[in-house]
Amino acid sequence: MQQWLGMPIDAAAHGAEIDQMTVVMHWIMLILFIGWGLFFTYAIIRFRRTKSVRADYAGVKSHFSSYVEGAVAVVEAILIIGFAVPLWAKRVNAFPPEGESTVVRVVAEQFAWNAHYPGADGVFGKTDIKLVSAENPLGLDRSDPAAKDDITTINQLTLPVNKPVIVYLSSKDVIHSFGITYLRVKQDAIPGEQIPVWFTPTKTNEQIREELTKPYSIKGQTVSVGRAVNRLAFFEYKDKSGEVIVTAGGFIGEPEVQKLMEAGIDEVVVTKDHSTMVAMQEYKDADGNIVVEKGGRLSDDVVLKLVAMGITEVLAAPDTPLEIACAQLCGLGHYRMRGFVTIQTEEQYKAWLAEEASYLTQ
Amino acid sequence: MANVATAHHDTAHHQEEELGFWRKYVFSIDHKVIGLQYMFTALVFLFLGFTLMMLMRWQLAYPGEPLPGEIFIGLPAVIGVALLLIGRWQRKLTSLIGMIFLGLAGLVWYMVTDEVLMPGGVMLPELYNSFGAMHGTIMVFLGVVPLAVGAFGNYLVPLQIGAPDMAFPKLNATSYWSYFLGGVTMLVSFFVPGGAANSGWTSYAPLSVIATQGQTLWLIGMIFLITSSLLGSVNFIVTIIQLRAAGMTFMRLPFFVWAQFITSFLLLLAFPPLEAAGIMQLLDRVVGTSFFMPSGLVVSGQALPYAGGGSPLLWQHLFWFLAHPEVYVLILPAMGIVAEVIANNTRKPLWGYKSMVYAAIFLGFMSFIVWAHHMFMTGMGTVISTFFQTTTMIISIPSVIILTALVISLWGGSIRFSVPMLFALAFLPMFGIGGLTGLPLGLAPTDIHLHDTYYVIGHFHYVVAPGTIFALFAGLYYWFPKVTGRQMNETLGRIHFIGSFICMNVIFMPMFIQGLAGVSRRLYDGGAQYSHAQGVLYLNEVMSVGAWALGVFQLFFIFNFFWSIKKGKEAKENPWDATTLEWATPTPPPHGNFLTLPEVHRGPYEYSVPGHDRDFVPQHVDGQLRSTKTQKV
Amino acid sequence: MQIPYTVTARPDTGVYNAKLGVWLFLASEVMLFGALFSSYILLRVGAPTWPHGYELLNVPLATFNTVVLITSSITMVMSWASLMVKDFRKYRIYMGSTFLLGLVFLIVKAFEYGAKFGLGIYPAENTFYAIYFTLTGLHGLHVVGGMIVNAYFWGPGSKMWHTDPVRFTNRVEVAGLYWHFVDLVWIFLFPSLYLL
Amino acid sequence: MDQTQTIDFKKHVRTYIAVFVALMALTVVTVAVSYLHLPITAAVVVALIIAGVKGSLVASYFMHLISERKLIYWTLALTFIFFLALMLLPLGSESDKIVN
Ligand code: HEA
Ligand code: HEA
Ligand code: CUA
Ligand SMILES: [Cu+2]
Repeated sequence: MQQWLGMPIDAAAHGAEIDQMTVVMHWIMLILFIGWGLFFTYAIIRFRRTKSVRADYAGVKSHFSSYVEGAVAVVEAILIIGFAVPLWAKRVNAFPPEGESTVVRVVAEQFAWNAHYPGADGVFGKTDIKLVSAENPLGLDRSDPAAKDDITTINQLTLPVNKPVIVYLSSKDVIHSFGITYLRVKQDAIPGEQIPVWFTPTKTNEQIREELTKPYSIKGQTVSVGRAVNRLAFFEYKDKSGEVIVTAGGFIGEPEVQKLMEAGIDEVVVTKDHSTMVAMQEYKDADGNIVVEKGGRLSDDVVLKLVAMGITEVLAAPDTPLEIACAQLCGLGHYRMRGFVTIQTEEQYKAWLAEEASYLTQ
Repeated sequence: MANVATAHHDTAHHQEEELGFWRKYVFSIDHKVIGLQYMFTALVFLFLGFTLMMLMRWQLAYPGEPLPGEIFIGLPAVIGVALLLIGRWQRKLTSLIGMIFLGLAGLVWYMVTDEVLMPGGVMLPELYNSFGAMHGTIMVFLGVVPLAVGAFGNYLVPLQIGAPDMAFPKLNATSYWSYFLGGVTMLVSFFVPGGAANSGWTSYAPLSVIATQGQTLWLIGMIFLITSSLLGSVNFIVTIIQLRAAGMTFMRLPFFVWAQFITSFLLLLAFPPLEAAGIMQLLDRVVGTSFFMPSGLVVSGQALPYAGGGSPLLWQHLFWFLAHPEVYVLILPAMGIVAEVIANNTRKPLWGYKSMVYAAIFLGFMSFIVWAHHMFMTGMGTVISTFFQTTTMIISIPSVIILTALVISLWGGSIRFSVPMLFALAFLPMFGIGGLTGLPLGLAPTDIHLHDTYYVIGHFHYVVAPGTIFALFAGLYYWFPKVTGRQMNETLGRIHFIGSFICMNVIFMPMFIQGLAGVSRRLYDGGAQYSHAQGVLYLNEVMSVGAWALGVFQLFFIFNFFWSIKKGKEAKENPWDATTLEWATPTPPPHGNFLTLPEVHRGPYEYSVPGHDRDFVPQHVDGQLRSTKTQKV
Repeated sequence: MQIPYTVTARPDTGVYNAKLGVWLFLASEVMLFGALFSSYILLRVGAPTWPHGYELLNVPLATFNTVVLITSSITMVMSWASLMVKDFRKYRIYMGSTFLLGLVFLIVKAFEYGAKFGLGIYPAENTFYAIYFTLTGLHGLHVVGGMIVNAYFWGPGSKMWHTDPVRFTNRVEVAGLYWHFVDLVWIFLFPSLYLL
Repeated sequence: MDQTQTIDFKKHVRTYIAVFVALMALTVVTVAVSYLHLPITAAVVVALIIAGVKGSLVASYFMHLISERKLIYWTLALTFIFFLALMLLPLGSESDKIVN
């Protein structure tokens, strides 16, 4: 049923429990609905005026329905006691010891996610709103010894796999919501408060990409000529005299649009932006040189090359599968308040930290 | 009966000579006229709220593509012109509404040609947010509640309980005009710099406090609307308790009246906290207090000039303290209408009337202590979340009881599939879907994944749109003959029903799929940016087309409605062979409703009483019956 | 057609319409002030430090105002009682003094506010003053409302005494219920803002 | 005016005066207590008790709740319950936050 519900892949230790509970609930809902539905349908068919001329004053005599209602109550009680409360308790009480987990501060703002790593000393440096600036969105006070080694990033949360993560969540301006679909995490970031969230990633980005790999159509997009300005042509277009107006991959500017219209072409196929996807297998052209290697971006020219080779569908996956989606209306940029999460192996993560630290020293 | 009726008629004429046009139609204190004022105003607002959404659905389906304004202006414009045509050889009213629709067209035109908010016809995020907020506000506070309570309640409650009018007629008029002012304020807010309020219908602080001018007008408008509801609810409660006709005991009240009664209590006791909150937010915005503003806010690099020390969650508590009862305000009258229509069209008493009444009372009571299920993600500990999860699950039981009773009432009936009945029947499974999907939201762990996704949007639209809106349509078709003395056209009605039914599901079913996939709500581009949304993105276009189609199908209703006012086929005094008191007055009922106050001898739904030749026994008709009990419980 | 029970009580409920009406209205008022009190508590509990009312506000003045308001309550109830015994002259006196006491209350309040504004202290100062001004301000508006009603029943409205005494007495009773409620709110407002 | 009325009128007036005196006294007490600067909880308790008594006096005698109809009682009881919910539940959620 999970697939059937279209629940997205889950990359966190606690995800399975939530999904399982969601599935259970939907089964119950389905059963109830079908139950009532059948009775309902049968009743309106059987007791339509033409069939049953005079109604029966008393109607149903049995009290079966009371049992149904009782059953619903019992089931709900079980759901609360058996699932809801213990699961929630795990989320908000059973925090792992900080020593054994990755600890990060995340401060939301319109419209970005600022991550703050305590660095080698494991202590967060002081922050002060007076120091807030474009370069220093957190207002981190570098003069504070504890702050010297602190690492800060924007819209990028890098985490090691299979190790609990504790995020201390807050906001600088309005209420945001820290939602990571694949990690089954969601928590409002409320100004003036610092709320802890914890989870344990179980899959690295590579693994998630593998899971998400599927045949991906790189066909172009058909638009009316009017809308084709400043886009790249997907096919070659000729006018009546057979003269090329624009080549496949060629740029369509105002003049081209004019010509196309004169040529009586009102719809053209232009390249669609596939650059958020990466190829998940290597593609070679006829004479064996690589068009795109595994993990390579599907940029416009790659796509055009592939199409030229007659390939319209490639094995691909999103380049950045894990996203922080802001799940609370926070202003005009709410829809694009997107951060990225990169789950890495312990080694990669250490390397990353080291690299970031090296920037600090210079 | 007949001669009484004629007697009524001449009193009616007598009345009309007395009062001039203004006193009679505009500043009337007759509950029926006020009810109609509420109805037309609310219907127009419903349409506006819908229009805003049709515009938004374009942006959702084709993000960033210029919006074909002509088409969207066209819909209200066509309606307006058509109504003017109908109005030419009909009453002033129709022409008036026609002009109002042209006004709406003008409003749409103003917005889609606004170069600031819609450069090159492309809707900016600000505008999208503002439409979203106003869609919610208009639908809830200016559309459905005024229609369900203000219109249906005002027109029918006094009739159904056998009263000459509301207890406080002048107060009644006041509450309409207060509502009207609130509506005007909201409309004006579309024209101020930055456009109307754009912080969601929930107006969460601090966002709403630092938002553009529209928010201030939103708050002022809300204060008018709240005042209106408070006055109205006092009036309803007093009317129902004090003005019941002789013999109309509480257990003989039609379920619709019970629904209105409980609804009034919800409005009376849940609205004041939002009024207080509204005042505080107004102060935060205007005089710079910090009720909802914590210390140390930095917006785009600038520290805000607020003393701080406030709490953003305070607003949420006060808002949801109203807004959860509010959602039951949206559904209870709908259930009431559906109950009336089902009893009448199954030709049998409601099954388990008493348990329905008790369930409804319990529902009303519980609805005051579940509100924080909207706030699970604000950092709740185990204890308090357990409390609210439990109350939330408990409150679903009475709904189950009511719905079950309604479904079982069909059993053994002799069902007439009249247009009102079609809408009423459709209400049941639709509310079922909406209600059941409320359950996973009501449990915090599952809410983690679903909170603020389209799953929520799907959930509540199934209860309010194919739920409440359908129930309201049922009511409009059902009581139309009572008000106008004419029937609405069956065929057009059926087309309207089928069309709306299909479209509603095409619009709202995909929302669950998107929600489960994790697509957030209130996204300007419908989630186009997010990789987890790619798989379900195509649904946006499907839903949008559904919404526009729904809009087109409403034409059948609107034209049918106004056409039938004068041209519909004549209706009998009691066209549906109904038992309740509103059908015991002539059509349309004169000022004062009854010549002699009726006396009630039995329960509201004495249909197909064994040992009676006719298959219905009106409440006011005297004569011994084998069973005067409402029915077995 | 006449609306029943505008004057006499409905046998089975035992009240006349306006009385039930005003009690319901007061119920909603309870929730209105309740919300503000709730906000007050929440803000105070949440605040790192919160001043004691008596450190910032003028307790003697407020005490005086409490006395004034309580007195106005008893004059109000006396005015009604006088009507019960058909003593219109006394009614006029009591109702008049109720109005005047209300006026005194407002004037004192005006001085209190004036003093604060004089020091450049406005609601925006901090959450304490925000809630103080909001609660007392809203209460003040209620006093004004009550005074308008009382003035009406003292002056023009009182004509009804000669045409329909019973109904007029009811009206005064209802006005009284409202006035006492305003007093009652102050009784809770006073300690929570000034004395704690 | 006839005898009986004067009698119970006098009775009424006497109760009103009594209540008035009580209210005054309590006002003095509550103010006096505030000058003791008790620890906050104690102060709150005392102040609320006194205010509660004063409030109920006004309600019972000036507003005649003492001799009021059931209908009114029920309405007020209901209001009071929701009033409590409005007071306590927000506090409850504030005091039960996720912490680590
Ligand atoms: C009319 C309006 C209405 C109604 C009746 C309900 C009913 C319910 N709602 Fe809904 N809700 C809203 C309107 C409504 N809601 C709105 C507007 C929002 C969003 C606000 C916002 O954020 O903007 C919302 C949001 C909302 C949330 C917050 C979600 C989130 O933001 O994360 C929650 C969580 O608990 C919830 C729960 C419930 C529950 C448990 C019910 C229960 O009462 C449901 C009980 C009913 C049933 C269990 C159905 C039983 C009937 C049958 C089974 C019969 C079937 C018959 C046939 C098949 C013939 N709702
Ligand atoms: C009662 C409440 C109500 C109703 C009925 C509706 C009805 C509809 N809503 Fe609404 N909606 C909300 C309340 C409601 N909505 C709220 C509260 C929100 C959240 C806002 C926020 O995010 O803050 C929301 C958000 C919302 C969204 C999400 C936007 C986003 O998150 O970005 C969408 C998206 O499709 C949507 C669509 C629709 C549609 C297609 C309808 C259709 O069902 C419309 C159906 C309408 C009609 C059928 C009109 C009938 C009237 C007539 C025919 C007029 C006749 C006139 C005369 C006779 C004079 N709504
Ligand atoms: Cu940040 Cu939405
Ligand atoms: Cu709710």
